[in-house]
Amino acid sequence: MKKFINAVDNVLGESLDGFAAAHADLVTLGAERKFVRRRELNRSKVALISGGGSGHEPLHAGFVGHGMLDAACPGQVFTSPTPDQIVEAAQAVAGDAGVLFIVKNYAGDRMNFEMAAEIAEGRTATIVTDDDVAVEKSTYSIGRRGVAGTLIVEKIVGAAAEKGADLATCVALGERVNARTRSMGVALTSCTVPAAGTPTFALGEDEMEMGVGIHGEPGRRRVKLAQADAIASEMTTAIADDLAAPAGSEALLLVNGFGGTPTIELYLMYNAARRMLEQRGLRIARSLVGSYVTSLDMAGCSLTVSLLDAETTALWDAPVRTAALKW
Amino acid sequence: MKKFINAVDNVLGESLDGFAAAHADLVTLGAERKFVRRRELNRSKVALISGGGSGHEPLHAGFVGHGMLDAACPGQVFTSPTPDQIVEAAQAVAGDAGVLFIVKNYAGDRMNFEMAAEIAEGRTATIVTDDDVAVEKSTYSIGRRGVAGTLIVEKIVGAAAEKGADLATCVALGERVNARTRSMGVALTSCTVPAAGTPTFALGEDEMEMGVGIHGEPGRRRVKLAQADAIASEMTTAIADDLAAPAGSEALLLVNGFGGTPTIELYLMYNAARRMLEQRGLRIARSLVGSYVTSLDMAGCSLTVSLLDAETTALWDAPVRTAALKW
Amino acid sequence: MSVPSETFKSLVKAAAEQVIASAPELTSLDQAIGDGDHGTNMKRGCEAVLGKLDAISAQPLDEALKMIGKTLVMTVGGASGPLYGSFFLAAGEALSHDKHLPDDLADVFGSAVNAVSARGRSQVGEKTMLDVLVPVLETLKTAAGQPDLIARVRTTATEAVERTAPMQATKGRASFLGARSVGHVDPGARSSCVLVQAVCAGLEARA
Amino acid sequence: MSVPSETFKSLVKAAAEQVIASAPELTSLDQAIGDGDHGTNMKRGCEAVLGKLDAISAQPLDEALKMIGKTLVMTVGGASGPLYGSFFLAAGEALSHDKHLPDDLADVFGSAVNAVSARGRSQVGEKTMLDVLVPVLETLKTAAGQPDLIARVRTTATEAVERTAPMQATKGRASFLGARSVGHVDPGARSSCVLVQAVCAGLEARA
Ligand SMILES: Nc1ncnc2c1ncn2[C@@H]1O[C@H](COP(=O)(O)OP(=O)(O)O)[C@@H](O)[C@H]1O
Ligand SMILES: Nc1ncnc2c1ncn2[C@@H]1O[C@H](COP(=O)(O)OP(=O)(O)O)[C@@H](O)[C@H]1O
Ligand SMILES: [Mg+2]
Ligand SMILES: [Mg+2]
Ligand SMILES: [Mg+2]
Ligand SMILES: [Mg+2]
Repeated sequence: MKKFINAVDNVLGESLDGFAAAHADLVTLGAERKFVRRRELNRSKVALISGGGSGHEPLHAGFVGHGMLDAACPGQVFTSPTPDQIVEAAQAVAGDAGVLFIVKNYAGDRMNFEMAAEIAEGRTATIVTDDDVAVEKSTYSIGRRGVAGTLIVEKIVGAAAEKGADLATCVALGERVNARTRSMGVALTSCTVPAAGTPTFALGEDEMEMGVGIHGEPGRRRVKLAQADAIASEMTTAIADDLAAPAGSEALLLVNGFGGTPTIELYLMYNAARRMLEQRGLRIARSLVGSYVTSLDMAGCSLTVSLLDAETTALWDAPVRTAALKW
Repeated sequence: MKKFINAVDNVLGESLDGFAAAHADLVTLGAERKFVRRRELNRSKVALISGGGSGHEPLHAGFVGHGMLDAACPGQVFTSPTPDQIVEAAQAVAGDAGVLFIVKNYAGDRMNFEMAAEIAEGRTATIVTDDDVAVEKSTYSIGRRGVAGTLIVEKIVGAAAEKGADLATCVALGERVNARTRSMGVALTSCTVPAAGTPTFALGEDEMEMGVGIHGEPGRRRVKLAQADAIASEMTTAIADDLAAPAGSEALLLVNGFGGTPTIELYLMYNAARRMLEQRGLRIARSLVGSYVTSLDMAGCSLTVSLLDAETTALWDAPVRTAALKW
Repeated sequence: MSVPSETFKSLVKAAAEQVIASAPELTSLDQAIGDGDHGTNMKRGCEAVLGKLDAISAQPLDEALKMIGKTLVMTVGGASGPLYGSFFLAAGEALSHDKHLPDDLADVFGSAVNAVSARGRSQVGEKTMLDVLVPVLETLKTAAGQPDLIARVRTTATEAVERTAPMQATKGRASFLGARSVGHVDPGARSSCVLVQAVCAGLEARA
Repeated sequence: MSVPSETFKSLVKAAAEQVIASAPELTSLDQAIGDGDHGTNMKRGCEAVLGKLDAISAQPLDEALKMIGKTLVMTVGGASGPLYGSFFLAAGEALSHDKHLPDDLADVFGSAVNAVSARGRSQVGEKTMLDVLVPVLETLKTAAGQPDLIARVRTTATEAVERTAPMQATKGRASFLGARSVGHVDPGARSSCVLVQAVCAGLEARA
């Protein structure tokens, strides 16, 4: 295992300390590093709180700030945060407008946020994101995973909350965005969880995993390594088939690196995916390319397509001031 | 070789097309993809042009835009651009205030920019960046390499040029920033140049290369893999010794990933480096953490420290609107 | 509810230590069909319990079990944290409401298993810890009062773990693997078995 | 200056093809002490020259050499692009100024080598292409007019390449390696040798 770490048990704490110090103008760390919150609070708005296992940086702490999240609760690597973290984050940032939890659809995340919601005082609501088309909804009762599309929900709902939308409006908006968002991921290599010390799975030099999530879990199928166009074609087809959007629909295309894939390759994938989606009749009106929802050091990427309308486009474009997204 | 590519010869072109399409609001691509330039030109200011081999994304094309570069010339992977690219970029963006070339100190980059300067019409000047302390200046007549500190020169001089500084002022400022900037890099893995198809060097599971540049070249010493604190200590010591700044000096700390290192580790390194630099009496007044000056898929990072004064701090803070840096 | 005996303390200690010792195995099972953290999660939780063991053992038994549950909830994270946490919280809760050990063991264990099922919205057959916990509960019911109860529980747990291998997961992370989850033992089923075996071994040693 | 003969065209073709064939070797030499692109760079440049070979050969010899130089400058990039480009530009320039082949071969070659040295701010002994080009120039001077000139040039070039191995680089990327550059042949020295050998082989075949 080749990583910049001191001891496997301290990875998260040291990294969070570094994050908080580097972005002290934007965020502060809660006691015992239970959460990261905005430095300047606005308790009159709906408080947006997300969280999940660590190892997906900059998700979620990198999205804390004006126009996006109010707080984020980082769990251990690939491990949901615990209810006390979530409850204390809510206490720290929420006012009378209530708290909205944005939760990726994983058993652990859902149960921990659910326990937190049971304990927390004041009004709470929860949006569960489940954008991963690699998981066929019908077969598995747990439903689809929440992956990179979560960023889009957080940005758009974050902008609405910043503008004063109430809790019910935020929930409805988040559910609408989530329902119009689809992702699919592919891994060229496994990642290595620090505490495990070895790669989660072993892939041959000529193999890749199609349909992976963001926790280093193996994908749906192990297939032969293919060219970028073939990969992009399989992914955009799965996404576009599932979205079934009318021709001419406007969309946001997010090409997301998993941590070990360089920018030059992400833009190449963007080029392929954009072309293919436009051939399917979508109009790519907004774009984001970078490593935003990662799986530690995994080489791989995901494509996310989110259908836009005038309202969501304006909310996407609205100012945001976080460590990882700024405009 | 596991990469998202179609054919090794098309990597650069397809990636540039994707970059230009994703950031069409900010940049456009020159004919034959010879350069990337700002979409909105301002020909009354000094034109800043940089360039170099590709494989360092987002450097330099990601820094084209308001407050930073006017154009960037991407060479093939790790290969300097050719003089015609540079000359045509200058023609496309420069006005009467002249052109400033920002060149990393590599034989190839220097010679190609030099030939371009010989051919180009109008006033030109050149700043050569050489911030890499891994290369001992005295021993090698070619001097030190230009690495991640180049970003800082481009940002600060870019802000000055945007404010209307003339060519001589930009040159003096750039040289001042470069003279107060030091970097050092470490590689945990080699990168793989697409056209070569195999890693540039082979490292054992328990080895790392200390003092690497950004072209996948081996470093100065191959040593045993160490903990983050030990690595940060060697790097910050080399940098701080060389800078020899008076106690209390304000500095910008840039922790830069090489492409294959995830954000969680970069913040951990930031945490270690910041602590050590502050112990040496520096005050870390500004920070940047991310993969900005990369070596394809190399796992590794560099630390850069740049001394700030009131003027350069204000220029660093000045608005910037590029694909990779925005505030 | 009386303060738990030294036996309780030593059983908790043995169970926690056994899980900690099994952490590498649990992690490697989780690497195969999950995300490779089950061993680390359980280890973190069990270490926290060990760290508070004196305080826990100073409580009445129902409160002691709730404290274990709370500690697991606050330290384990992931799916297993709320599930094991709910298990012990519910067990303690049952004891607070007129249930007594050892007579009501099957009842108390049943409340705990129900809590897991409710929190996880899951049932037996979905390739989870329930595929050990539910068979163990059945044995506690059917063999209650029998002299070979402990031995039968041990056999049940061991066999139940193996029976998760051919199952296809429909809950938890492994469900995302679809048919690829078949052929691997479920990590949570294994950790449940480790806990059950450790408690049984402790009871046998004192018998 | 007259239009170059068919011999010129076939020499350029042979040299370019030889470099292209050597690209993998040049790249792997550059992986050891550089950045692993010398083969790709030279291949790209030589393919561009081959693509324009008819147009090049239709020019007077001096212009033809300058066109080769320009083509290399515009397509090779890196350090080798401006250096080989300057080499051929200067050779053409020399021929435009009262120099003639074959009589002034050493003079013309000398101007070309000086251009490399000037552009690279480098000298013999720094572990670069000059460590082949300069010895070849010496042989062209000392053995001018001798019947075994070609054979001696070939020996010189081959031996000169090997002599770069023990050198420590002080120019180019390899210089950043410090003492670690010792023990490897310089990639640019090898590509110069390939070019020289290809031209010599072509001339021998026609002799
Ligand atoms: N809904 C559920 N019901 C019961 N058990 C579950 C459920 N989801 C997961 N599990 C159990 O949790 C185990 C995984 O725990 P762990 O690896 O610690 O958490 P995570 O899956 O969040 O990484 C699985 O092996 C399974 O036994
Ligand atoms: N200053 C110089 N003078 C002469 N030759 C040089 C100089 N710098 C580099 N070279 C030659 O160029 C070769 C490297 O070329 P290449 O790999 O194509 O470019 P780069 O070093 O930019 O990657 C070296 O092996 C060396 O022979
Ligand atoms: Mg987990
Ligand atoms: Mg090069
Ligand atoms: Mg797990
Ligand atoms: Mg090279």
